[in-house]
Amino acid sequence: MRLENMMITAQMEIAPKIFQVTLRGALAQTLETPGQFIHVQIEKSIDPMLRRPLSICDVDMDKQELTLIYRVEGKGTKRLSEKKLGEEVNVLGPLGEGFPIEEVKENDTCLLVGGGVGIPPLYYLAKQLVKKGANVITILGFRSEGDIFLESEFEQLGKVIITTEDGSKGTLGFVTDAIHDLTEEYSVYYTCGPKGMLRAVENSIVSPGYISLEERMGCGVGACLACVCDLAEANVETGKVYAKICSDGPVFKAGEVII
Amino acid sequence: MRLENMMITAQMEIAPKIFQVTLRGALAQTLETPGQFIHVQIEKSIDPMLRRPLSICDVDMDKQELTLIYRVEGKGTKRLSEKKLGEEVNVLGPLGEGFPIEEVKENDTCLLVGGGVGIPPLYYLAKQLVKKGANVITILGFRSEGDIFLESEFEQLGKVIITTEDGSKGTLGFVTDAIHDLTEEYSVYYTCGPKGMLRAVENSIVSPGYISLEERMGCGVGACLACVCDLAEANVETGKVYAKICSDGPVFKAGEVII
Amino acid sequence: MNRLEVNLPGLVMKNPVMPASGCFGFGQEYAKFYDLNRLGAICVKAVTVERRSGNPTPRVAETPGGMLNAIGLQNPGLEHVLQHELPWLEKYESPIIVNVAGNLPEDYMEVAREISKVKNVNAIELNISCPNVKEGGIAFGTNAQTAADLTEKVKSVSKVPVYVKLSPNVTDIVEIAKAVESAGADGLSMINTLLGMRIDLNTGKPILANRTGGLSGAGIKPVAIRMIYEVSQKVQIPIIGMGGIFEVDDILEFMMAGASAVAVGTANFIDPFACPNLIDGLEERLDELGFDSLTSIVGRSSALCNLNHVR
Amino acid sequence: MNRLEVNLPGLVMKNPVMPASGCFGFGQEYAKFYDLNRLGAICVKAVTVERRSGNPTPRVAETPGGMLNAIGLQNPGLEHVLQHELPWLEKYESPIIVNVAGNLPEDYMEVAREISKVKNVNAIELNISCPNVKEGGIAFGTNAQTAADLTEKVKSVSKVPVYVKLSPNVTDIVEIAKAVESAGADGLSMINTLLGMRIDLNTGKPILANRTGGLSGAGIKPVAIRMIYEVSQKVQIPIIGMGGIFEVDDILEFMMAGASAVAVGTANFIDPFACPNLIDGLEERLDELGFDSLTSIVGRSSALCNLNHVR
Ligand SMILES: Cc1cc2nc3c(=O)[nH]c(=O)nc-3n(C[C@H](O)[C@H](O)[C@H](O)COP(=O)(O)OP(=O)(O)OC[C@H]3O[C@@H](n4cnc5c(N)ncnc54)[C@H](O)[C@@H]3O)c2cc1C
Ligand SMILES: Cc1cc2nc3c(=O)[nH]c(=O)nc-3n(C[C@H](O)[C@H](O)[C@H](O)COP(=O)(O)OP(=O)(O)OC[C@H]3O[C@@H](n4cnc5c(N)ncnc54)[C@H](O)[C@@H]3O)c2cc1C
Ligand SMILES: Cc1cc2nc3c(=O)[nH]c(=O)nc-3n(C[C@H](O)[C@H](O)[C@H](O)COP(=O)(O)O)c2cc1C
Ligand SMILES: Cc1cc2nc3c(=O)[nH]c(=O)nc-3n(C[C@H](O)[C@H](O)[C@H](O)COP(=O)(O)O)c2cc1C
Ligand code: FES
Ligand code: FES
Repeated sequence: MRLENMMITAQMEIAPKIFQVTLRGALAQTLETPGQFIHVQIEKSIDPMLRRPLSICDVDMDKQELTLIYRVEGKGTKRLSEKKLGEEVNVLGPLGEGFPIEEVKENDTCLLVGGGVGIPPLYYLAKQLVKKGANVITILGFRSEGDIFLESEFEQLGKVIITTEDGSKGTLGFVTDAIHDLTEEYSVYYTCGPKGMLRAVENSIVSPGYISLEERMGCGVGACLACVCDLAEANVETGKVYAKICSDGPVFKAGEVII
Repeated sequence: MRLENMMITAQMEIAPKIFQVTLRGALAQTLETPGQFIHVQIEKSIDPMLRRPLSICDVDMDKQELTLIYRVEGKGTKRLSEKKLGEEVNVLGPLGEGFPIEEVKENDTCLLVGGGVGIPPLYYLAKQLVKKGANVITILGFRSEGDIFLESEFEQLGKVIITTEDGSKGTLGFVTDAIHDLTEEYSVYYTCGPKGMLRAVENSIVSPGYISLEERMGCGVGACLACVCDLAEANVETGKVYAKICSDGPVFKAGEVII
Repeated sequence: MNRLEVNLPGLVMKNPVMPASGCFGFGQEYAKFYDLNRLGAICVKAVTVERRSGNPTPRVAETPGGMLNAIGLQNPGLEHVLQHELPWLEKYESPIIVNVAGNLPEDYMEVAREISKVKNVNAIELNISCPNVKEGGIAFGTNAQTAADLTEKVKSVSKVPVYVKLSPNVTDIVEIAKAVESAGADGLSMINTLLGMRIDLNTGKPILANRTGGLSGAGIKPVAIRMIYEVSQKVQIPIIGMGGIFEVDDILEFMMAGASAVAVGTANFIDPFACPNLIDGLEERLDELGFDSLTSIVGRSSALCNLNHVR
Repeated sequence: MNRLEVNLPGLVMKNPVMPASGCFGFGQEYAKFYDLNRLGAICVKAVTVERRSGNPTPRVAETPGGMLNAIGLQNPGLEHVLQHELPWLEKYESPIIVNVAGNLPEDYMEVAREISKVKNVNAIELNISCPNVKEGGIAFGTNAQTAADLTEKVKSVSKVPVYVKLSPNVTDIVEIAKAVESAGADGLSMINTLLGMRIDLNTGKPILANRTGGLSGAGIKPVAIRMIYEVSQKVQIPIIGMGGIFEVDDILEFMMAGASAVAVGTANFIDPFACPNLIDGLEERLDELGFDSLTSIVGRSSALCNLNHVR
């Protein structure tokens, strides 16, 4: 966990309102697990004031570069998208507990299910899994053909199934439709996306899995309790009935927390 | 009176914390009288939020350029000083009633007395007076030798007397000391500077004169009543007992308002 | 039909946007920038019986996300307003609201009586919330009974609808709103400024000569939204909402919270075209969000919350 | 001597800066960033008798110049704090203040009694101002008599000095401050958050699941300064000032207004090093402004105003 000014070394719009940005700084080398996020101060101002949590999509340890993919939602992401190469943003991170991959063995098949801007953290995960010799199947859900991003990148790592809500490309419908149609076996799944999707995915799959959650955040480091979610069962050790998404998550074992 | 984005075409520190900036835009051509000011929105933000009033120091109608000289005081002027060439600021202006020069005739001698960042508006005034064939004597008060600016520029327009509070250059003391020592006759004086100085100048000189006032402003256009000062006598026509510095001023006849 | 139209007691407004009292003088200054007929209504500076000089300067100070003012109800007095300011406004069609202040109930009554007779005055805004004067102003706005009494008195003499302008510097604004409603108020204006102060580190003293001032601007918006949301659910009379409106979305937020129209104050100082720009942006934004009319979104927030329990 | 040192009842502080309750957990998170011994004091999250889960999410929403929170006093409960949180803090020398909350006076008394026995607890901050809970909290802080009664009860069982944390959501904060002083409070903390709301235009509903929340951050500073200025002139007990402290100059402004120490809340979220950075900057700034000690500037503003009448 560091606090560092990182320099923007690349930025482009890869789909409508979806931007990919690359940040350079030593912090990049401290990433521990795929699925961690950074807390970005878009500018030193009181409006926007709070940091914005954004998942790490890819890392280049040698070049000391992090890549993020984000959707322009409100003021903060708008401003970020307007930043030019060479400009700096202050970054706190890497934060949180990412996707655990220790138990994945060579030739295991892993299913990755992502929706919209929940897709980015799955990319570095996929790369790490492939590195371990695992097979990766990825289901990516979008609204429409025009919104698709990262498809070819994932294709280089394994089989990719695209779903679109309007059927303009790939499977018509939601990621869960593609999950049902799936013939392959897999030992574990990893998913990130809107809450509704996560719930549906969790209910569709019996294999063990991991889900990555989002919540509005204050501190990003576990101090303010803005980002809690309920644990399905109280933690026996600590007696805690809740988890902090920023520091206990954002990734939880499927079933561990109530979505 | 216009509202326009003007581009910064020059900016430099001409004395410690004193910056000279040049702004380009059609608004420059609408200046009516020397001593008018512009209300500058340093950036579209809520902090700093209000515009900053700054006097027009010089105008180049052909090039459509305004020059300002300002001291870095707080947040707004600090940010302005950090702006780079090519960046824009939003300008409302020209505002207010400047120094009247209609009654000055050829060969009249005019005394200009300025202190610190009260000096800039006197420069364009001096140029206009010289253009009318008048003689200009300028007394410029600074804290110390290092703080001096615009000396050579004024010297090209007439006699210049420098006073410094520490005596490091020119007359030791205040502008009023130089006024007392003055041997030349003059038909009118114009002054701008800190309130204490304006009071002292008004009390030292019997010739008719004009003083330029400063006050914290809201709107800059006469609507909010932030910037009033008391009239020495109620205006017979309107019954008004006060004047608005932003729209009735910033220049008043000496004795017209209570400083 | 004009989708931006809103109708409030005494006020047929072609759009919901008016300048806030005290931030627009009597209209003459901003008339140099645009046609005042563009405005949904025009709310002018506070008027008192006698001419007032207000507080000593400095009267404004910037704060993070806002500004403090302590103008102190400076105005040329009832007589002058009747003879000069209101006649000048006759050339405009936009309804006019006059903000009325005083030290004693009798003062308020006198101004209200005379002002409301003027043919181009459509409503009165009863200022019981000015934080910058020693007598009158906020003193009437912090106690429900006092506020109600004054409202009743002014109602008894006013020929036009009376909007009571509430102070946010109270423990229970709902109580005060209900009291003035019972006393006959036709509408509410809220919020006036929050009491604040800024100290100049160089002098060690408050920047404002009056020491304290009223805080306005973007930073107070959440307080305004909360109060309007709460009050709108407990009163039947319409609310003119204000406090930190800078952007088109702010207007929608105020209306969803429960305001039927809005007023723009501080934003005029930053952009003289603030009001017409907001009006222009509003129609566009309605399309984007898919709303048929503005009136349909008033109070939408609480309606939705009551329908389907928040999560 | 250390120029930054300030001494308040129960608190010998090497500098006037502490984190504000609720913005620093029980210290463990920020201890990963720096040595907590750098802090003048440590104020921890509100503790209630029972474990609390707080409000549903979303619990925070950004606003212009500030943020709303509606955490709702989530905390692991008295027992857990006694057994885990406070022992963990034993390794630090900085004095510790525990924020105490509850539904009933008896709850407050129980927490205060037990907490104040702990050897590394130096003071209690009585939270009668949390705007995000239905019972207790702000309900105790908006009425002078209720606030005084509770203060007296807690004082009767506390072994350490009691600071009463006041709510700004009141008509007359001076009255409440005086009442709790008479009831035996050793000091005051002010201000807690302003009640606010933000509406999500896309859903039409308040963003916070709790609908309203507490407004903190830069934008509320002028309100805090005004209240501290007013209260400090009417009470003898010291004030811990807070509300929008982001910069070194803000600390000086609070102290000139009348605060004897300060707390930093929201700023920690933007910069985890906010507190140590402010402490570092403070000494430098004292030199620049030519002050010999920090204590000499406390209340400087009103002292100056009373000496030479403002203009
Ligand atoms: C752990 C985590 C990882 C994330 N990763 C990504 C990512 O890789 N790509 C991406 O596009 N988005 C991601 N998000 C969502 C992203 O943080 C928000 O879209 C963003 O903060 C919105 O900021 P804004 O200023 O544009 O919007 P505004 O609405 O102006 O934001 C106002 C406030 O609300 C918060 N907020 C608004 N929407 C969300 C949201 N959905 N989740 C959390 N906070 C929110 C903001 O952080 C800010 O504090 C992630 C969120 C979390 C919690
Ligand atoms: C008509 C007029 C002409 C001026 N011309 C010049 C000039 O040519 N060169 C120059 O250096 N300065 C000039 N000033 C002063 C200049 O406006 C202030 O120094 C500047 O606004 C300070 O802004 P800041 O953000 O740096 O300081 P801050 O202290 O951060 O400003 C906060 C607020 O206080 C106001 N303020 C602070 N000091 C003053 C002041 N002395 N006068 C008016 N408002 C103030 C600001 O406008 C702003 O609203 C002029 C002022 C007026 C009224
Ligand atoms: C400079 C200034 C003067 C004001 N004068 C008055 C006034 O005379 N009467 C009144 O009721 N409100 C007055 N107000 C309050 C505004 O009408 C409005 O309620 C408040 O500023 C909040 O809106 P805003 O944040 O958009 O400015 C004044 C506000 C400012 C900033
Ligand atoms: C997320 C959050 C949680 C808070 N929790 C508490 C609390 O438990 N007890 C309390 O007395 N104040 C609490 N507060 C209020 C702060 O202690 C402080 O009074 C307020 O935020 C103003 O300071 P600031 O502007 O520096 O944040 C909380 C504030 C925030 C933002
Ligand atoms: S964001 Fe503060 S605890 Fe998670
Ligand atoms: S600044 Fe508004 S009237 Fe002069």
